[in-house]
Amino acid sequence: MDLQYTQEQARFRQEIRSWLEANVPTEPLPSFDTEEGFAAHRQWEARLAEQGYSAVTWPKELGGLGADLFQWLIFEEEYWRVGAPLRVNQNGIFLLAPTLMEYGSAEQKARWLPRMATSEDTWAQGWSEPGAGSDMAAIRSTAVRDGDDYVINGQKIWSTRAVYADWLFGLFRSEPGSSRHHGLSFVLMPLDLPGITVRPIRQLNGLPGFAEIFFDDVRVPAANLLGGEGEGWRIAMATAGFERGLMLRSPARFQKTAADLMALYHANRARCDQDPAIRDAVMKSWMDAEAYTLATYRTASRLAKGAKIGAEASTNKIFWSELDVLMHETAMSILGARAELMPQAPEAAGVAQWLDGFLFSLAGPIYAGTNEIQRNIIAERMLGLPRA
Amino acid sequence: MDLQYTQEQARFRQEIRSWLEANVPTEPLPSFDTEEGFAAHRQWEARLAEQGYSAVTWPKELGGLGADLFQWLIFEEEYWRVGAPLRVNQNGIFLLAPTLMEYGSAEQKARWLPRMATSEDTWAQGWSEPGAGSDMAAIRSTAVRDGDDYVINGQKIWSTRAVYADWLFGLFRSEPGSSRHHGLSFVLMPLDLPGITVRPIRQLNGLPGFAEIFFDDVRVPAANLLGGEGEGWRIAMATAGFERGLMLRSPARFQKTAADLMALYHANRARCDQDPAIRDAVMKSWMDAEAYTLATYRTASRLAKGAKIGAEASTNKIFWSELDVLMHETAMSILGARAELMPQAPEAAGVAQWLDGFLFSLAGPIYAGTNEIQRNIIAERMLGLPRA
Amino acid sequence: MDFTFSDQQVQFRDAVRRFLVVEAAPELLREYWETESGRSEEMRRKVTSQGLTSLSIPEEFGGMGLGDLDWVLLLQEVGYHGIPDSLSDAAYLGVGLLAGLPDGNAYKARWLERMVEGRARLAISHPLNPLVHDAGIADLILLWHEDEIHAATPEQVELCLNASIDQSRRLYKLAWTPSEDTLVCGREQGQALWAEAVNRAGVSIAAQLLGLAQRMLDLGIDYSAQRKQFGKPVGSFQAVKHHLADVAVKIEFATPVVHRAAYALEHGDHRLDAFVSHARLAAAEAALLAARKSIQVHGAMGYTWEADLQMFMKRAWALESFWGDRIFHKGRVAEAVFAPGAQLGPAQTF
Amino acid sequence: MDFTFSDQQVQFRDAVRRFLVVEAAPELLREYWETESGRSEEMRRKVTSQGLTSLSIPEEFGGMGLGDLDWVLLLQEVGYHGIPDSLSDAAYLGVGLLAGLPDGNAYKARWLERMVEGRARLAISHPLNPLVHDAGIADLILLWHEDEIHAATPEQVELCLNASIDQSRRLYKLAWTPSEDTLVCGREQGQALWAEAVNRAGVSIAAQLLGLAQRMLDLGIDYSAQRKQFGKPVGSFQAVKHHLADVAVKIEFATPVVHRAAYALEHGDHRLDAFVSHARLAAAEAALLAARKSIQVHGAMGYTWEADLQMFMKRAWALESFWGDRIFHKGRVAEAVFAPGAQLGPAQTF
Repeated sequence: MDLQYTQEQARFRQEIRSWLEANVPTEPLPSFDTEEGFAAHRQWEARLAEQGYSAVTWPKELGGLGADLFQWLIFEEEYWRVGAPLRVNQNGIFLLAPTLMEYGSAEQKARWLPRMATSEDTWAQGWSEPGAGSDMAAIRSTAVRDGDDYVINGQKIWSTRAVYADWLFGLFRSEPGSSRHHGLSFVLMPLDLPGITVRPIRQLNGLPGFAEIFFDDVRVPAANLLGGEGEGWRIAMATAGFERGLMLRSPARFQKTAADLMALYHANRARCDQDPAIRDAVMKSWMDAEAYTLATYRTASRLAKGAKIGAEASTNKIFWSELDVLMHETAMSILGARAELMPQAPEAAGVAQWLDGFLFSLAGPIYAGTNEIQRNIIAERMLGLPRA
Repeated sequence: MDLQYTQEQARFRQEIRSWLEANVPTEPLPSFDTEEGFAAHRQWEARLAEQGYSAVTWPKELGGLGADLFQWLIFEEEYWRVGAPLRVNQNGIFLLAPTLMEYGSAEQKARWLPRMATSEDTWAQGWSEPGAGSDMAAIRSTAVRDGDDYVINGQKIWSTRAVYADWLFGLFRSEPGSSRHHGLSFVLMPLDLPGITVRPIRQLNGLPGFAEIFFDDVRVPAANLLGGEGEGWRIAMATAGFERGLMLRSPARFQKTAADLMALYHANRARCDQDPAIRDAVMKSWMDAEAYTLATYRTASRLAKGAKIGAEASTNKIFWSELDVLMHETAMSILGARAELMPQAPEAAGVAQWLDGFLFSLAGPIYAGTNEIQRNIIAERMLGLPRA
Repeated sequence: MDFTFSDQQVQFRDAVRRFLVVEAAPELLREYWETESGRSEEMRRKVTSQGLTSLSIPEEFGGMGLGDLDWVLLLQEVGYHGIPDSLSDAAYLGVGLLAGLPDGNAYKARWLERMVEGRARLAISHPLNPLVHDAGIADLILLWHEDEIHAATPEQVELCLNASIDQSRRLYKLAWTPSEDTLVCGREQGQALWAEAVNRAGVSIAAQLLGLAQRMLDLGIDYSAQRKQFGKPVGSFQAVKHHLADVAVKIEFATPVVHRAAYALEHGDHRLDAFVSHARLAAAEAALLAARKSIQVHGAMGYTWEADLQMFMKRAWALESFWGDRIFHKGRVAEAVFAPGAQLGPAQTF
Repeated sequence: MDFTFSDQQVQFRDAVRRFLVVEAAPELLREYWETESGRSEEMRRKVTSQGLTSLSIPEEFGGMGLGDLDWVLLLQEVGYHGIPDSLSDAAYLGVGLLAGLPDGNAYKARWLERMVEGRARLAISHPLNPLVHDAGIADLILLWHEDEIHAATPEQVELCLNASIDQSRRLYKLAWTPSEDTLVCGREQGQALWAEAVNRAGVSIAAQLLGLAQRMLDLGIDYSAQRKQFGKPVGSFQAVKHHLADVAVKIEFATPVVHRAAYALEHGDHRLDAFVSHARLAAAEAALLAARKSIQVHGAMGYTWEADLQMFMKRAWALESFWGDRIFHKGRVAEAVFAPGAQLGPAQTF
């Protein structure tokens, strides 16, 4: 065990820090769930890409830095430390890309990854369907082979970023009459194809953060299949693994929130201590953010030694999502009467991010597999308890 | 709505208070899970009975005071206020008696209730069996009619007080081949009958607080059946209702614990405030004990107007058991290194009751139907959610 | 000793419920949200014709002279149906302040009568609320100043609108200068009236939070009973059942605490502050848990604007800090229970 | 940067585990509980022959010279198997104190060598512990006095036994008078050694609590997998699954916190106090939750003396307040994180 950074890692951190401090937008960008915000974030991603910073873990030839997981963690720490913008293309870079790297052909990688790194192509995911949420294997949308194309029909829902994104990846039933996780294929397609209708869905904050997507005889070339026909489930599970696993929520994000919460506490110290639960929650927030960070470095170390991510993915999901709710609920109670104010309200100046963060934190225990599903997975796969 | 006591109620309280203050043992009695402790508690019950205080809600002719529910609540408040002994015969007086009053014949009441009031007869319950815990309908012990007797065979378990008690009441399968809640009968019998073996079970604290009971061709006269043959389930459910309901845990008990916890907090104030969670828990304890009291007065008012106890029984069980755990866990953390000390340890002087209370509080969410079962009941019967 | 409501109180509550079920359906509330004032003239006429605006106005002024115990049941319905704060602020709090003024006070009769006729919107400014609800659309703003009561019209003050996550709320930052012309009532009487107003607001909000908790629970039950996953209704999974059962337990035990606070307010009790704040905390705990659990059993649908749940969650979040946030109310309970010699044990409740 | 243990460390841990599985079965622990000393000479011989008593004794004194990172894995096993505190107190904490003494100190060589030979039981008295574990059966008691280190034999002090709910513990109230004869080491050196001992005890207990949490979880899994209700294994009910999954999550995230504390202790870190106390809090939270959930899934059986669970619950409850209770450790973390200018954000962990 060696819990010190190498000189090289320290140098890497220094590089990232100086560039970010010089280049991070001084004003926070508008939400990427608005049209102008999406454009602004896309520009920012392009700026990052010039440095290979948009996808540091990718090989250089694909637009990355060939960074290892520790460098990735360092990058994330610096990124959150300066409060840089949220990553508008994370569906692509953090969820799809690892899968593409593992299952994509050389042509497919060359075709999609570089444009993803620069966010010339931004990506949305198409997992859920009205009848298939937590129960993903209930997917009914079809992709039927017809000559060199697949013809897509059906409907997807809860597709984040889909309102403004360029491309979609998702699971479709390619074997007619197949059931559950058999006969599914992993398909990639541009969202401007004829026959595709995107219906925005307004979120709690009123913005169209996700969308419903309707497919009406959409023709997609067979070359857009990732892996072989019928291999979709296995590939998607890998993606879901990444999603619940290391990449989706880097610890730095929660360390930043915990530190901001501490600052909020100090700024309101006298009031806060009328409710002793606040001080306790602020301290717990630091401890849990720290624990999540340590656990992630441990996982990274194991992966570096060739291990695979197992049920940690599920324990991670539960831990960070509940921590995120705790921290934002605590901030809400510190803010009191100011907590309800929308970002545009004059009196919300300086604290507007907390309400947005609170609303978003409520999605944590729900998306990417509800925490109830995660607990089932832990109980059955990790603890070996009998299925119902 | 009128939240004031009548003059009569105030007078009643005064009577009880003066008698208790004059008569409550100055030294706490030894645990009734020891032989001498059981005897001492039995004596105390006899003292109470002389005043009609052992069963205040019973009619005078049966040894009570004919008190209504409000007077019962007042009695309990005064009883806990002075820290009077635990009720060794509560299985009889609070669980069996209400059922006897409702379903027993005149002869049966006259035979059992007066001796119960004086604790000449102390009672144990025989619900659970090794294969029938939360799932009481899985009972297999049999009571087969043979002439004027029933012949009892089988085994009961988790029978509290059974080690020293005189009598047992419980459910037995009187219809051979019947299943689930059909064909069960409610039987009462002395524990010294030939063929009965009582095996004490040691609890966490090392004392034999409950027992396993084996029945080997035990002959019980048919006159000991409560209600008709096969009516056992309906009658037992009523008892279970009482058990989870008003009688088992009077609010005064938790108000006393909350007040003692407050005193413990004040006595250790400086240390306590190093852990802000303690002050918050102490305050919550008062609020919840108060809420439980108010809810009980509301229930009593409804019953006084002819309503019946419904699913409140289940919400009560969850609320008081979790409150009891919270209060004792909080006391444990205030006591720190002294918390582990057994009552006989010199250094435990003055705080010994907290460890015992803590251990007992852990049984709260388990016995009389686990809190998981209670939540199922609430969800299905009160909220109307579909059964699995 | 009787901890139940009279048949008359229950019947009146039921009548108001029937009225609101029809007149305050979620679709309508959504419409009001989108309007600039956030209010509907038509709704207001109906509410007035139902007499809801004159419930606590003394009979000599043409009102029904109802008390806090009558109100508390109605306010649970007001919460359940997500009625904007204007009704309770004006008809319950505002009227309470006006009715408390000494007879002959210039404002008393005039504004009470206007309220009866439904021709008065009242807003109230108090230091517990950094922003003033409805100040921009009120006919009269009652203003706190060093425990004096002042009054002004929107034209006489400087207003700046602040948007709330609860779009039924119209919050204004307010600047004004107290003067002889604005003075309604001096400190001596004002002090008691304002103290009572804070506790009345506490009862009002606690009762509404109870109603909101029940509404969010009901929405969670309905959704989880019809929504299917893995071939079964979501509501048949034990985890979902227990989420919702926990909410039911919280509501069950918060309710009598709120009713006790209303009783203490109507009859006066030296522990009133602590009782009201306890009610606020218990009801808020139930409502916030209901929001957390209901959105969880709703899944992604609960995170949308389409699902009605969002309107009730947002009301609960906003109300929790209205007229005193959790910190304030915990502080008031702490003052009472941690006081040396505080009477807390058995036999101390009533 | 590498947050894993060496193969050697893991293999040694596995060897110790194999040893304890055989030699420290619950039936045996129950027997020791009933004996007067609470200890077994035979067990002690075996432990010594395994070299467990001389693990951290410097090689020049015939020990293995292991460090805190080697120990932390072993201590999780010690906790998992409910080994009485004597082993860790003497072989880890006591030896740590003795080994820290300046060379040539009269006590150092003598007692370290006796430890190697398994001829020494050590007890330690420190103000964080109002009672002294093993004081009555120790060969030497190391005593704190104003940060000086003193030593005495049981005969030289006044002892009064206090029974613990954890019957493996032998706690004594102790009275003695410091003198030149009892002095081992002065304040200058003593201060640092005692400070280190407190943190070493913290790592020891945190690691044992982790092991205990895992043991209680395993017992809960085993029981709920075989115990049937309503015709199904209890463990197939979602509520039971989620109880146990919650415990697994707590253990998962407490573990690296404990390992980081051991690392900080071995390598020195100016935030050591906070790291160790954080480890204590995280491990205790996992262990206490494991006790609550495991007894709950055990049902009535969990409330009995017969079920092994009770032994591990009681150890967890006792250990949580040994060498500093939750109040003490929360206080130490608070000191660090609430300090003005404390470095808490991203990039501050290592």
